[in-house]
Amino acid sequence: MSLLEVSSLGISFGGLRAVDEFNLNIEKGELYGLIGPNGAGKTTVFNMLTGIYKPTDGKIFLDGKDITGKKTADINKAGIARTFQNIRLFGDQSVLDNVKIGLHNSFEYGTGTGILRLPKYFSVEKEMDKKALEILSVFGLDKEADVLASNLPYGKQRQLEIARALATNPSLLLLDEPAAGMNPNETKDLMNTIALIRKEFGVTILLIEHDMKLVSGICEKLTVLNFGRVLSQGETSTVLNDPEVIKAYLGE
Amino acid sequence: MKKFLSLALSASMATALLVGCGNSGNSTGSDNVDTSGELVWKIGGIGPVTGGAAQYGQGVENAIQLAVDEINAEGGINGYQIAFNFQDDEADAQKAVNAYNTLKDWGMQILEGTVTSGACAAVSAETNNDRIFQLTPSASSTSVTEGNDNTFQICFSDPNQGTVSADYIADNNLGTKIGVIYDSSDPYSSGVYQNFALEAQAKGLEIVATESFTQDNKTDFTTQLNKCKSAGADLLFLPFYYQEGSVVLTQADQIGYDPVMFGVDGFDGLLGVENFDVSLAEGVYLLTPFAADATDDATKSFVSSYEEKFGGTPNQFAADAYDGVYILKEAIEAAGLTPDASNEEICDALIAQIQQVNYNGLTGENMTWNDAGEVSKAPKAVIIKDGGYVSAE
Amino acid sequence: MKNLNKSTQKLLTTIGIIIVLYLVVTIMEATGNLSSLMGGLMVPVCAFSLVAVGLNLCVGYLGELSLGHAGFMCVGAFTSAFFSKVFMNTIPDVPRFILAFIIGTAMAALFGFLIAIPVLRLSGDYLAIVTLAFGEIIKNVINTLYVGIDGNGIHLSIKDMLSLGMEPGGQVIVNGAQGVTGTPRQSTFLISVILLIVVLILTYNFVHSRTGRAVQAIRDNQIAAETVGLPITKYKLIAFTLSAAIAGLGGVLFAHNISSLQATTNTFGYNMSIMILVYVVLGGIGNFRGSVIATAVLYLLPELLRGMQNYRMLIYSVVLIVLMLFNWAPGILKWREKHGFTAAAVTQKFGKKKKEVQ
Amino acid sequence: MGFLTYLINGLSLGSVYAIIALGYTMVYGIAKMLNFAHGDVIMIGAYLVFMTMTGSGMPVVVSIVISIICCTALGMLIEKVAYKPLRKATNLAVLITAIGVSYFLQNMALLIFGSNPISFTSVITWQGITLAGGQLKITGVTIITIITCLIIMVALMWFVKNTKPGQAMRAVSEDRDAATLMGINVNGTISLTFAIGSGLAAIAGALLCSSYPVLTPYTGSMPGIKAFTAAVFGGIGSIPGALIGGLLLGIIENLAKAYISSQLADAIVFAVLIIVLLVKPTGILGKQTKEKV
Repeated sequence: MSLLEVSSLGISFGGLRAVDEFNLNIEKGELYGLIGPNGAGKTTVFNMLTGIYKPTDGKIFLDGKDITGKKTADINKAGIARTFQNIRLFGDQSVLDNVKIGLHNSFEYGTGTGILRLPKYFSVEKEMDKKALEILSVFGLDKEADVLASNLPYGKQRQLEIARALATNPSLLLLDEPAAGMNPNETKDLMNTIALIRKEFGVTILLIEHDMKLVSGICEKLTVLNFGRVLSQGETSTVLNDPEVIKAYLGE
Repeated sequence: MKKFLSLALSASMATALLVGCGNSGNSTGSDNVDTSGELVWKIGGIGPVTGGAAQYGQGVENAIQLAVDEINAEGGINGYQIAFNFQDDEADAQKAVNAYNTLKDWGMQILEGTVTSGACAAVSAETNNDRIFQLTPSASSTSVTEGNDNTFQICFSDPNQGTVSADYIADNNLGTKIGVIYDSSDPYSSGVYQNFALEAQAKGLEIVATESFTQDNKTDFTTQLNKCKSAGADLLFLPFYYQEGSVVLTQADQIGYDPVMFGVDGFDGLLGVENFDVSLAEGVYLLTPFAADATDDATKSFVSSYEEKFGGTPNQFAADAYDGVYILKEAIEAAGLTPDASNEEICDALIAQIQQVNYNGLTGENMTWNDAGEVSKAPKAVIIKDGGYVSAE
Repeated sequence: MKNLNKSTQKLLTTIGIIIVLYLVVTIMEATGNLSSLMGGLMVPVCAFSLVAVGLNLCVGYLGELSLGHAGFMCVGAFTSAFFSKVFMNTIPDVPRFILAFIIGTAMAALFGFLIAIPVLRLSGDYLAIVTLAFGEIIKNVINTLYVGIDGNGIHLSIKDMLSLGMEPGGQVIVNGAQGVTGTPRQSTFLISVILLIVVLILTYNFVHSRTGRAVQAIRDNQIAAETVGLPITKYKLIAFTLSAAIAGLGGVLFAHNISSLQATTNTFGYNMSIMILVYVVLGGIGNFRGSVIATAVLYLLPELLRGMQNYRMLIYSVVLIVLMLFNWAPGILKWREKHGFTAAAVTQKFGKKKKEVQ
Repeated sequence: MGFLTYLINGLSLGSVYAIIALGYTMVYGIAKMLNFAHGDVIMIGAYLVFMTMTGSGMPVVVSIVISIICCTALGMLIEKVAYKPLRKATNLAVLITAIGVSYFLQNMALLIFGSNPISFTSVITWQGITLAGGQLKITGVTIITIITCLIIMVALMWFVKNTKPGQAMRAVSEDRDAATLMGINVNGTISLTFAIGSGLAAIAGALLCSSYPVLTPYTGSMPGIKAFTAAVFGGIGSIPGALIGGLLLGIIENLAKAYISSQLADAIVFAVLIIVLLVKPTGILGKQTKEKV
């Protein structure tokens, strides 16, 4: 059984059909790329997968469970985490707290316990700190744990966003243009990081990317979107050599 | 940046505390001396001089000042001059207590105030506790005097007014179907209304419409008036202040509704509203102990010196307050007090003495007080004719 | 102090300052040096500080502007005053006062909760206007609320006293616009200070707890908060309810310090809500210490200006405008930085002085 | 017949709210701030009309024009001194400053004009029309207020749509930064908005006090809040929304007084407002904005 199974997903905004007949199967452990020209509907697909938009048609199954139209928070609990094209960190909080917010659902104590600082508060907080630092150290961010998230440099903000997403313990991680705005060196680091987190966290990854070098370098399979429809789908090398894809990318 | 603010603020707070200390220096003990070192009476006043009820407080402040100046010019009370200090309470209970504390720091021995009922109830609990004699010119609610043996009223109380109004209307057959409009957010207005309704029931008057408005909704009375009109009310009982009164009269005229209008003492001042078309007030009944255009000498001299000094016509609040100072004078003289007495001595002496006083003033003849703090004067109904008050009897 | 982070230090200094001020005031009072005015202002300052802290929780941490917090204060004040008055002669003072606090706070929390359910679906200025509307509704209803007690139990009316249908000898507790009079006066400066410190600690704990982090995450970026699995509504509700409860607590304190309680526009209407918002904004959004200090200063200011007579409120308004410009206008902030009027520069000076003294 | 009477009362009150709400909505739409001092500018405007017309015996039109000029200047002055320095600060800071300005104007008026209420002479002498054999009466003030309101609304909409400064206003209200980049004088545009809003306040003041003829330094504050509510009701920032919101608010208020309870009229009005906002979170004619992900 596939980890993610999307069938005939579609959405309309007013009269405009933004995504139509979108199908996708991702197996557990895969690193999957979603590419396409600007405005093809890639982020819209992400938004539907994470419940930010309610799809007009189609079904989404995660690990065999129907998650179509569910609330974003519930979809996260079911196992999908994501990052954003325009970074959305909790800017007024420390790097550590950003990750601890990601850990929110994995560690439990009540509001009253927190306000009154009952013994459980201290033990759970301690564990949370430990776990959060563990995740941060994967990204080499543990030294900046006390820095305000908005004060981090751009590249690190992107990494922190991934760290926060991973903290929610997802089975599927959606990365929306993780390399956007990065220089070639940073991109290379990012590729390593992605490879590392796959290994460390055993997470399946679906990413949107424009950087072809990154895509062809790490993605095993690809789906190409154009004007809201799937143009081509399959193994990376096959898809990238598809004449339709080349045509769409280069323009005729 | 923020920190700087908090530092600056803490600094100013520290200063504030110091200022507090400074004030307190001359407040302790009974060294009631003025700047020249002579013993004086320290009389305090509290009322709203800013905020929506400012006109009532300002009238009271001015009138007390007037009376104090007159008495001082004549040689004071028992040979001692009066020092007068008036504090703003914005008609708010907590602010009134703050104002009271300010006056206490100043060394106040007797309080003439506060002007509004809600604020007065809060302050009278304090004066009772501190044993400071209190005489309120215009706070008419019973909650002001209840349980406070040291608080006396110059105006008639809410129950008194409500009852007298209902009696007067019933006895003189002014109307058969009565409509009421009152301010449901105002203690004074709803207090008078309650007692009016009770007495109306007892007297068999038929109230066909009871409408109200609130402080937040006091510009448009046409709907209330229309409801009273369609209920067939031939008399409107209007227990609220003249400011709203002038609007009600104007709007009733606009919709062509002309019942008998019956206001209580709050209506006094109606004719003094600047630029008000007094023809609209023609035939309006109101309860008042005071009429600014009365022809007796006392009233005339009060009104003329008030106008000369402060401008504008004094209203009933002012007259009550003016009387208040003279009542205090009479009681103090009868008790033979001097300012070196302690507040408690003054308070106890005045409580006993004011019940013996029989005072003729601007706002009534033969005023006496009972131990509940109420004044005996009977509210008199007057009717407005040709832009002036005429006794309705 | 080494292991404590900055915010904990800040909390401790705040508490320290409050305790020192309390001691100073108490000593002054004991030695007869405290003016009655200052003495009388202490409890209201603490009460309004509490409400400001509550509102700051809403504005600063939940990130939503509420213009109705005086309404929650009003609920706390009236329910507790009602309770205290009803049981004035049946329950001893101390347990009754404690119960009054519990009841007032719980009722304010309940109202906060009920109001939050619809309100939190909105955002920004629309949310603000709806909270204002709720505050006005509370005030309006309390002004027309009549509750009396006689041999047959409790009577309730929202029309007038007569429709209570009371037996003779019954007691009207809440008398419409005339409000509640004769509430036992039990709030003392000591109780107020203890409450204020406790609330400051509890709010600090809240902000630094799992729930508090979630609330701030929602404030910073709601969509991101959703994608990391935070139930938005739940946490907004918790924060808003807590905020209302603290305001209610302030209301209880206020009500038991004054024997005449009316729901006027200035005490419990939008004017007061706005006034408290002024305290919060001037003290610093999200800065609880600032709220307390700003409340103290701004509440005391008009009282200390009493000497200015009729000009006092005018001066107050000018001070308000100038303070706002001084603390918020970008141009002026830049000027201050240039001329060393910033926090850092001033604290440095202070710090140096301290060292010299030692 | 009763219902119609109440409806007309409501319309009359609503038209006053609407004309005040126009000022609120203009300023909010462009400067994105709640100008709490607007109600007090109205009060100043009314005093000016009273002083020039009743006090100095000038013709109605002249005194209104003087009042408009003075209020416009006052509005621009307030904007320049109190709001402009805070243009880049948080919205809340400006809101608080506006409250400070509101207190300032009230207390200034208290010192200058005194606390005694003034009975305002209506600027409209026309008695109005009587329908259905004297059973229904619509006062001249009501009719004139509604007409004035409509004229102002249409004029404003035309101005915003067809003139250069109007288009600049729209641009600034859509996206201030983009407008700056396009070379639009944002500060000038906002000043202009305040000027227009305050000029309208003078007219609103004259009409408010003609309908409800009592003038004190606090006359403006409650109608100001109500009109602000009306503006939100109709969708703040929308010019026709202010008209619809104002009229609806006036009608609801009067019908609530007439048929439910005059004590609870305020509560009912606010309850209706809440319900409307829950159904349409940005008011009746407000634009729905959604955050882009």
